[in-house]
Amino acid sequence: MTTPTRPSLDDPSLTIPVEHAGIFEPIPLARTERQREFYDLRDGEMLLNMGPQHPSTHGVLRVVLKISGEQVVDLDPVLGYLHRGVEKIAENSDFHHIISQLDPLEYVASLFCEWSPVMSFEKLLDVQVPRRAEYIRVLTGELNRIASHMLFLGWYALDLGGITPILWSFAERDEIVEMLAAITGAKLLFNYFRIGGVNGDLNHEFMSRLGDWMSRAGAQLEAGMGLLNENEIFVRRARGLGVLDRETALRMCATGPNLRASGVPFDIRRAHPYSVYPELEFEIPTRREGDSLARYLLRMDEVRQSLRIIDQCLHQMPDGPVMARLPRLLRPRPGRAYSAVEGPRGQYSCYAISDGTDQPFRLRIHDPSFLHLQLVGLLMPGNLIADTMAIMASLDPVMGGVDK
Amino acid sequence: MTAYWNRLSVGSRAFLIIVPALLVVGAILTVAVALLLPPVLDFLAANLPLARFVAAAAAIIVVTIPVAFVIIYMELKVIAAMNLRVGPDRVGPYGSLMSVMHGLKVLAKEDFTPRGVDVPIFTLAPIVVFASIPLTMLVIPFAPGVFGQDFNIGLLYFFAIGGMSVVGLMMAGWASFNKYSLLGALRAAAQAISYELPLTLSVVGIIILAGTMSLNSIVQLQAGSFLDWNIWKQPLGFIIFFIAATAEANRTPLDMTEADQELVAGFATEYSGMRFGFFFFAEYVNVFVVSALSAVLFFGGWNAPFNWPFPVTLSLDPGGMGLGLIFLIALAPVAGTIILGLPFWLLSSRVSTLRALVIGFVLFNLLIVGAFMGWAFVSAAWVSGLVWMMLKTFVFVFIFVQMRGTLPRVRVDQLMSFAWKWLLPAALLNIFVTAIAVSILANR
Amino acid sequence: MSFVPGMGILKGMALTLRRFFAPKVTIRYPEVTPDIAVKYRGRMQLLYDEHGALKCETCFQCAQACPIECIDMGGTDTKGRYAVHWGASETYGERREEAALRRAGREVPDPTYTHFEAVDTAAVDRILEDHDYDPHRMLSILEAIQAEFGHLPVAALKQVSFTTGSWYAMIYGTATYYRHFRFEKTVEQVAVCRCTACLMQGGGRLADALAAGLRTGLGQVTPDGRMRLAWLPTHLAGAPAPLVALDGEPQPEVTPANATAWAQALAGEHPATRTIH
Amino acid sequence: MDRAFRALIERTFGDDLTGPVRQRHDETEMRIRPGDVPQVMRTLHDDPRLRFEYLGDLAGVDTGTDFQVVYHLWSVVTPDWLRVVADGIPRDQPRIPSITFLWKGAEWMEREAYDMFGLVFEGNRDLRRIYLPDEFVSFPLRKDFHLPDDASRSPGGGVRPMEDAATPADAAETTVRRTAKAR
Repeated sequence: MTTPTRPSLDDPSLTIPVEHAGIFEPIPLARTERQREFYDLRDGEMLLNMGPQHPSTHGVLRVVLKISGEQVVDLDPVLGYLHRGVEKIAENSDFHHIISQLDPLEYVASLFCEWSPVMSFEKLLDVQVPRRAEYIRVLTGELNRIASHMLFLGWYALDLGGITPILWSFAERDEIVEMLAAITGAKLLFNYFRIGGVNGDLNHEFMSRLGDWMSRAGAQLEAGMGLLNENEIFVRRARGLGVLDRETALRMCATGPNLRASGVPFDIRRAHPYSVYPELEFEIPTRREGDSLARYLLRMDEVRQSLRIIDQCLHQMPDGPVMARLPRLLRPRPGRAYSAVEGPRGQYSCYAISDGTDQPFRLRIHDPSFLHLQLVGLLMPGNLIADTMAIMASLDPVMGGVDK
Repeated sequence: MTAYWNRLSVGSRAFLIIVPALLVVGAILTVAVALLLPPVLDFLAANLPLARFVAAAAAIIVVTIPVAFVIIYMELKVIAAMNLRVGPDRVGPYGSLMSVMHGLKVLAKEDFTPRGVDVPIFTLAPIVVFASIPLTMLVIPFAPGVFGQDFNIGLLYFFAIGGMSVVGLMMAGWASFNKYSLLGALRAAAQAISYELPLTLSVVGIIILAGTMSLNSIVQLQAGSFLDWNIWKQPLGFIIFFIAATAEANRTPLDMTEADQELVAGFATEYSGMRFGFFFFAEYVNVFVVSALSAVLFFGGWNAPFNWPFPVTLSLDPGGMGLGLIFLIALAPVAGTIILGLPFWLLSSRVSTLRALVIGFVLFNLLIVGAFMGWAFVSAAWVSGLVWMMLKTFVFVFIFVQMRGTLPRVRVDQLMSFAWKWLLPAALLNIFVTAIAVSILANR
Repeated sequence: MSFVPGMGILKGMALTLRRFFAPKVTIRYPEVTPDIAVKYRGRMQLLYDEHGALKCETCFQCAQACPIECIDMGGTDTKGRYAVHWGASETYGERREEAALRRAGREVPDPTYTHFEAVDTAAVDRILEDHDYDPHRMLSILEAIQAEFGHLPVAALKQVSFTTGSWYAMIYGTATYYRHFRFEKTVEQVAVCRCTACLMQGGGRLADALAAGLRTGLGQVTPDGRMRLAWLPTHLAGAPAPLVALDGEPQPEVTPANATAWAQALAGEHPATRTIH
Repeated sequence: MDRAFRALIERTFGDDLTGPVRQRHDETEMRIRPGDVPQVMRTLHDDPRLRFEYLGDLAGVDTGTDFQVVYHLWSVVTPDWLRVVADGIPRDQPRIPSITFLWKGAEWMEREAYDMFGLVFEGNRDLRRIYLPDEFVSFPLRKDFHLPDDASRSPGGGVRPMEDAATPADAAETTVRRTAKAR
């Protein structure tokens, strides 16, 4: 491939002027087939630029909508506003530092984007993690999953125009975040998992907060959902919106709740068990409809399952150390390791290559939000502008993970 | 003379200057009033309606802003309470000055005109929107005798002027040169067209019952206990009216025009400063007006919800007391203050004398004000009417606010289909049933 | 979704109405402080001992351990000469390129250690020979060494200590007691006159401007160790006031207004002090 | 690790394999030529004995000398992750067939690989920059691209804008920081 020459922005040959809304608006030069197909407008079609300052694009996302009237014909997401090049950063910092660098990827459920790299590093180092550490990981992870789903509930309701549920779910999320802060030491970017264990054992504050919350969690969560689950307006809007069938979901590499809502019972906790999930009993909620309502209800079912898992963790918590004995400076043998965990949005996986030094030779982060955002372009056409954000919210992407 | 003047202090110099000046001005004013008052009074008496109209219009324009402030504050606090928040609690006691601060903020902000907008229309739109709302308030009877004008086509006038605001929204959306604004304006137009019909048809039943469109007479026909209200005669009409009015006032769940999750701010996207403030206030005044209208039409307006079980007549003739009145007026504050403050001073040793006196003074004033208000409420009909009217109105405002806090937004096509497929047939059905019932009852 | 139309909406309204009277979760911050978890990592603070003395001794270990370089430390060495920074070094203009070099594994010219270079001990031995290895004549020994090398190389002092058997600390103390001893090579000396006339004419402002321009303090050397800003002992004859002398040469064109620019131009050639904005 | 599965892989793709089928922990790794990717993937996807319907990940790798594209697949027939490594993609001609005909969701992952490594996936109908602006001309995750902090090691020295169209010839040895011992 020949190195392309650097184009200049004010080069008129790079923009196709399109007569539209009485003015000429520049449209980028179509580089690919898809772009060419997207950017030629027929009569009555116009481009609507949604974001990156739009009130309800989750994170900093820009979506170019091609609309005719209120109906969306096609759309083209534009990413990269949060791109940090974290994979390059990871290649330049050693294994301990990488964990804290990867936290901000999935800033809603950041324990999971620590979990998969940590697991892959442990594979590289052939470390056996103590069982208590594994249980603590599962416990905190499920708490974080509930927090993330609560946030999803609020976001989704907010994008449908209801302003109350997000604050109720934030009240829930705040309790969870407080108790996670009691054990991890941070509220948002818990830099908690370590290679070979976790940073710090369960402490009394965490346990007391957790017990206090667990005693009334179920009722509170149900009350929070009750505002939406029976609401005609909400159900009418969400039902049959953005239907994703089984084959398409598999072809589009959808994972997590979005895949399960389409009838595929694929959950890495069961499909490819890791940590101590084989010892815990819980169900994989699955739904057939594959529409927004199914995705919403499925996540709410997952919250209930997570409560079960937390209960079992607290009962089966073994004693012992929470950190494996490791040297301070980690130099794993040259090799490759891949590990995937099931996060609240699906499969977080990490592919690490070590060349014997204290820094990974290559670290590939795979984030589900990235692929679920890709689904929007598939589900959106034919719907109204009002549903753009509804569908996007039902897929629940987090831009920090999308842009890496 | 100058030596004497130089020896004076500043205060006394000011005194020596100001008092004669005041005397002169007062004398001139007295002469002017004595000369000019009779012709002015004659003129006003000659064409009283004009004077009344001017006074009423001015009063209403002035009243709208505080009303908007109150409703904005109510929205802030009520929705906050429903969100388990506290809401504004820093500006003023319990944050009660928050909406005033909003007003000052929009006044202080830069009034920005983006490039490419159609400037005259862009500037005119907020005025049109804001002007149409107080105009509708003109025909609403707030109390016996307290109304701007009593047209005999009051209801028609109300809907006509209320529909005018949509023109302003269209102007704003078109002139803003912004796709979001354009979509918002188009939605506003479609919504207005769809919901004007059920809104107007839903009150036809009441017009049939009342036989007039004058809101005053509609209210007077509902006099008596709450059993005489129209809500019992027109339940379906009220539901239709309420839903349509929600859409008319652009309130959630039917606020398509500024659906901020979809269209950033709808027609108001490009507006800032006081121009945006006009939209902002117009929305809340609109809520007030719609609530007032539903109270007037269906809930008996300024009629008390029940007849007084026993007639209360407070005949107080202060003039009869003669000289005693003077002593009373002179002594009452002192005596009241001491009497009311004494218990605090006696009961708690931590209350100093001064504080006890202050407490007594405040209590005394509250007592007097309360007594006066009660006297006014009982004896002056318009006061009680105003109180009942405001109570009913703000109940509806509360319901609007609570709906905003509770419900998600309806999609625009669902909105349209709901209007045309359900509300319109229901309104027609309501009319037919009412007409048939009225004719049967009339023939019997 | 119930079968009665609107029932779900009414239920929702009832729920919000109940929550309307429910206790609120807001924490009014300035009055009510939230209970922060014991393990909370959110705030970095320096610890003080029971006597109120700062426990941090600027060992830079925390800053080095911070993976995202959010800890930024600044300190000076024990003699208050060299400002040492650690942290997001791109924020320190004078150290941007050093950061790049260090991360690239290259040698970073560090002015702190320039005077630790080896010197030929023959000269030192000759000087000691003249003073017949007498520690009591340390002052003249040191003056002779400074006359020899232009400053006091640490290697020479160590040689002196080793040969005469006097403690290095004593020698160091002697050398630091007298103002006219210098430890760092100073090629040029920028001096500001401190006579009353100059101070009246704005010598103080001039000194400040020069210090800003050279990024150093009075009596200290520039970060690249190439220049030294000092007080001039006496006013040079026939020089204007306020007076700046560069190696004893009066610079009449320097005024408090243009002193900073002048100093920057003077210091500007060396890459270590070039700022990249 | 699943020995039977390893035997099955060796039996199925005898001559396609360029290296031995390695297994470590819960991963099975097979290496193929980039040209064979489509038919190998189709076999993996369609063959009833190995029904790899779930594409876990698609990653580009710069070994310092040449490029690799690594696919991770999941199937119900084996407890292992299957890692398919298409290696030996030359630096000057980084071309490899796309797999969007099987998994359309791989489109953006391939875009990302193109964005970061300059790998050209033939058959991807939307192959353009996804994270970086369209005017960007270099490929950040290549080993001869350096963060601004590594500026002094990168050609030109000193702090330079992250953009550099081509690497100078004199910087050829120094720019490749670490060649892969991991291969």
